[in-house]
Amino acid sequence: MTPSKRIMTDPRTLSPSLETHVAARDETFLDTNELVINMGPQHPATHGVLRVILRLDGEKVLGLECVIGYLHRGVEKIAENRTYTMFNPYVDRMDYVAAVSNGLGYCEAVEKLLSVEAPPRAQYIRVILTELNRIASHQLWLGTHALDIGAITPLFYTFRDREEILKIFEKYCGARLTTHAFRIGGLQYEAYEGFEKDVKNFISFVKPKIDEYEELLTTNRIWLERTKGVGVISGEDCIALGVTGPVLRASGVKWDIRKAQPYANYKNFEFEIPTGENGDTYDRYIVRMIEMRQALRIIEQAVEGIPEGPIMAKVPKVMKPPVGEVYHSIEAPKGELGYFIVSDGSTQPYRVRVRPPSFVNLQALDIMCRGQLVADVIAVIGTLDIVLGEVDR
Amino acid sequence: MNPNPPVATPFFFYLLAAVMIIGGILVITRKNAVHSALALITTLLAQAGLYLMLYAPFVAGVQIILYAGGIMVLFLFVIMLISIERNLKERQFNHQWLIGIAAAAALGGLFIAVYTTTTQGKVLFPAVGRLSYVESGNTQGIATLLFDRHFGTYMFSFEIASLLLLVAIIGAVVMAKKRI
Amino acid sequence: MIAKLKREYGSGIEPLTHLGQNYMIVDRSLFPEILQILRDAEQFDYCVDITAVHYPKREKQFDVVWVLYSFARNERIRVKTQIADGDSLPSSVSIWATANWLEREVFDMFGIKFDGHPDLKRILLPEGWKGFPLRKDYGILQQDSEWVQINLGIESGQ
Amino acid sequence: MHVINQYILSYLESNQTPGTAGNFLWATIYILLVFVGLSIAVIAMNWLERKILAHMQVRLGPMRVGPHGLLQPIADALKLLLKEDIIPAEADATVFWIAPFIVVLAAFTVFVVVPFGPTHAITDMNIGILFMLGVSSLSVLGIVTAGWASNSHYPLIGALRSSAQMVSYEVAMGLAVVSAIMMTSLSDHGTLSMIGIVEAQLEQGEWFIFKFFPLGLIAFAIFAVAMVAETNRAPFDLPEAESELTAGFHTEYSGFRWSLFFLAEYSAMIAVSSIAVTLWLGGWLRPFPNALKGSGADLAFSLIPGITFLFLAGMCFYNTARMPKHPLFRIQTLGLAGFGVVLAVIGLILFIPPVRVRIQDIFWFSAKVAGFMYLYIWYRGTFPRYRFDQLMKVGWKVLLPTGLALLVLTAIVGMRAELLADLQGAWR
Repeated sequence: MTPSKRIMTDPRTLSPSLETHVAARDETFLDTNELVINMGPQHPATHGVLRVILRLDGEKVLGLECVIGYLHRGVEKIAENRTYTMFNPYVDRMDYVAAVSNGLGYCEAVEKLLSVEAPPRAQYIRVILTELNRIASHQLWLGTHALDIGAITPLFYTFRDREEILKIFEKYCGARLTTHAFRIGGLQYEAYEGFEKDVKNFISFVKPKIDEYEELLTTNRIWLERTKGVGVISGEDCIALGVTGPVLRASGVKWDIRKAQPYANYKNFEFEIPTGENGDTYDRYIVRMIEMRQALRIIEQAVEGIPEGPIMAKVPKVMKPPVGEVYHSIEAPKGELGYFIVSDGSTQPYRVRVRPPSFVNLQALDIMCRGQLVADVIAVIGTLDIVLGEVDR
Repeated sequence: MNPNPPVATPFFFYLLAAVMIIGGILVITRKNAVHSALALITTLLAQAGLYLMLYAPFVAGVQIILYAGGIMVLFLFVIMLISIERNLKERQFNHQWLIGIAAAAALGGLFIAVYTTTTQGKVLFPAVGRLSYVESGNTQGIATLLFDRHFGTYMFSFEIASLLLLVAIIGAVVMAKKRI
Repeated sequence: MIAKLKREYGSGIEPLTHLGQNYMIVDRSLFPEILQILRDAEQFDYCVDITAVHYPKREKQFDVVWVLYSFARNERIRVKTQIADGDSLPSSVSIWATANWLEREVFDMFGIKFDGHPDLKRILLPEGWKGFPLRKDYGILQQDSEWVQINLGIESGQ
Repeated sequence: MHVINQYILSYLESNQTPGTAGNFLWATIYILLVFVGLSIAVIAMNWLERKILAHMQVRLGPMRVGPHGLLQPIADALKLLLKEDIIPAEADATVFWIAPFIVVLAAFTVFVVVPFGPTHAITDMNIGILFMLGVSSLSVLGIVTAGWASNSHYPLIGALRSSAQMVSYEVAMGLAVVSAIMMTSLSDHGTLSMIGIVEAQLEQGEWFIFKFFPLGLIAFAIFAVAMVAETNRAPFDLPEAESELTAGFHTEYSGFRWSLFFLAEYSAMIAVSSIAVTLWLGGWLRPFPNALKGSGADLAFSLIPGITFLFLAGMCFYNTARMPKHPLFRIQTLGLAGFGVVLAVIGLILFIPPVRVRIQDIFWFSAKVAGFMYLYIWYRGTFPRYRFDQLMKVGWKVLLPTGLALLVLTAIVGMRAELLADLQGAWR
């Protein structure tokens, strides 16, 4: 990658306040051109309480503004008032469809701050659970995304198969969604009896199911027409806008933190980073489908090689990390999930900043939708794979 | 052959005519354009009923499919796009009462004159004459008039009319499109 | 790289490393040139995050932190500056488009103004909310009860 | 007594539709029968759609109200009737009130000319197919006014989409219909009458779908696509696209008014399917009316309706036997068995000779329509939704030119003998 010299999307034109546009509307009698329409916060396709103010020319989108914060719970403020251990369950409530990834990021960040490392056995189980969670997150994305575009059937298929993953989670830690699976320094629970068998069964179960999803969609003419060339974003624009995850990869940038700056023990596993070429909705779909398969590949390797040993590193009962700060990020299903933790030497973090992938990715909605039709806005919101719990925190 | 009691009774005529007139008045008096359009649709449907009374079902069908179902939908389409609030504030009448009344009176006088000269001593609905036209031959009859290897009298004019419509369509496209 | 910058700007830059992560404390006066240089000359083309930390006891109350990443070098760096309450910073939106929402969030949570930001307003909290929640003097149970009462028609949102 | 006899019974021997025979009593009976039958069909369709779609999507669908959720549509209808009837404050109340009635009226009126059998139509109009197209095109008025009267953005956009979509696809639909009508003129004379069209197929010895292969098939395909668009169903369900416009033109409607839209949508689906069946699939004709002639074949085919019902009854009994023996399931088991008994009784009635002869036309017609209904459900389970510009592209750039070319080709192929004669004449 060379630093791009050309001017990318002019940042100043991003998300301008729409009120000015409304005021400047031409007040002639036959003014049929501009329509300002409010989508959400209660709307079936905004995946939660996202409000999008659209400025339309007929059905063509001239610009849009996202209004977020309806689900703001002040997670970062809560962190400052809890101990490191007590805050751990809260991170599950941000990206609640990928709670395991959130937990992994937080635990690793605190471990870094404490300068401890989880033992290998814990690392392997962490990777298995995280990758399972990636598949679950992508499945949920696929189902809802296809539903937004009008195909209702994939939703039920993906939810049926996601159920198997949630069952494994439930058996492992007793919770299905907000798992709180990891502890700082390792794991609290040893893998249950038959965990490996369950995971292996799941792999052989879900492989043909992914083919099944693809059969329904990949070559479906209407699906192709609805997704090809829709919501195109270039790699340069992605980088300028900080967009990460499958969206960035679909735009042709081969970058995955699991490879670039390996955490956990991802460097021990073989897998490929899928990339797209056109950066459109279809490529993002393909990239995520391949990612599911690659995740299976990682799980396969991990489940074969789980070493014996302890699952918890030596961490003090009362955690008082030395004064300092750390930024640690992982590749969550949606993109780069970062934790910036400042410690003042006490039991509570002085400041926890979460760098949420959904929040940053959502910012690209504006330029991805310009010039597209209303129906494409739905497709683009779907393809960005945002979770409002994480956007608003 | 046709044991049906005739539908072309004065009762139905007056009913449909009344509907048409009321509809017509509503079209020009309603301030809300959508209401006007709906009234116009009622008028057109009543007119289709009159065609049926004349044993011209094909014309009635075409009236419904083209005017009520096609053109009026486009009217509504355009009206709906126009902001209603502003529309209501507009003055609908351009205060040409005198000319309007004069024209209406002249037209009414003409009707009365025609009526009195042509139906002297006769009833309005004669039992014989055109009304005995058999319904079941109407559509085929029109087809024969328009196109037949031997009697296709109006073939050329029909095609000319469709050509005119084509010209109108192209004209509309040229005017509407900023860049061709 | 840091050495070069250090040579150029002298005392304005203080490079540090903690737990293997590089960061530098940059003087307020060097903004925004330093960010522009980092992006153009040093290829830090991806602005990961912008955030702030509040130290109420310090004279310069706020640390504003840019987390940057370079695809070419596969390297992260944090740029930090200290400003006092009420001070503003030049916006980095023209350098990284992604700074738009990130700066808005910093403004929303800490009340730090960014000059030249195209649309600086609250992002997560509603317009018209009083107070900046992530400042240390803002209690965890605190809320803008006036706003809540007017807009939601309830006594308290808790 | 004699008068009544003559009035009521003479019709049964007259072999005419009541409209043609001018028999008001029988016309009223037929109208009531069609109305009731249609309502039942809509209810059944509602249940079937939910069940079939559910099974396509690896779920069970309604299971609670009645055995296998058989009473679910009735429960739904009751719920809808009891719901609060909301008229939005800013809505245009009059138009808001009228709109659902326009839609329902248009959807039900078309059944006046639908021929369920050679005499099983309310009336046989000379302009039958034109009447059907014309009246069904009126339903768009209801949708447009509903969207406008709601005074809300989503319904308005839904209504705009709907009107543009329906007007566009009517053109392609009309062209396909004309090509079928041209095929009727190959009998002694062409006709627009629905009964006449089916009789022409009987006379020419083949369904129009196979006529001038592949021209008939293409015309049918055009119609089959256009009719899905006309009825606003998936994948052309943009006017009510849930993920974009919440519910499109009927977003603001609730309770009874909403159920009228629902009723109209399903009866419109049945209506356009009836057109397709009449025009291309031989209407009420049983399979192979010409190839397998004779009383034996007649008898065999006339037994099929009864056998079908007995088969369905058998399925019910089989599942009754499979029901869990838990006391909680007793009512369900009884209900399913009762349903099976009803089906079996209907099946047995269908074996009685006079009934058999009169009903089998209706059976074949309904079976063909049911095939289309299944297609509608299948589409909904399989396809994503088209985008609006793509929908318009399909309508204007694919279906319309194909339809026009098809029309010309059908004319040439149909008149090839005369054309050749003319050419030979010109040559000499």
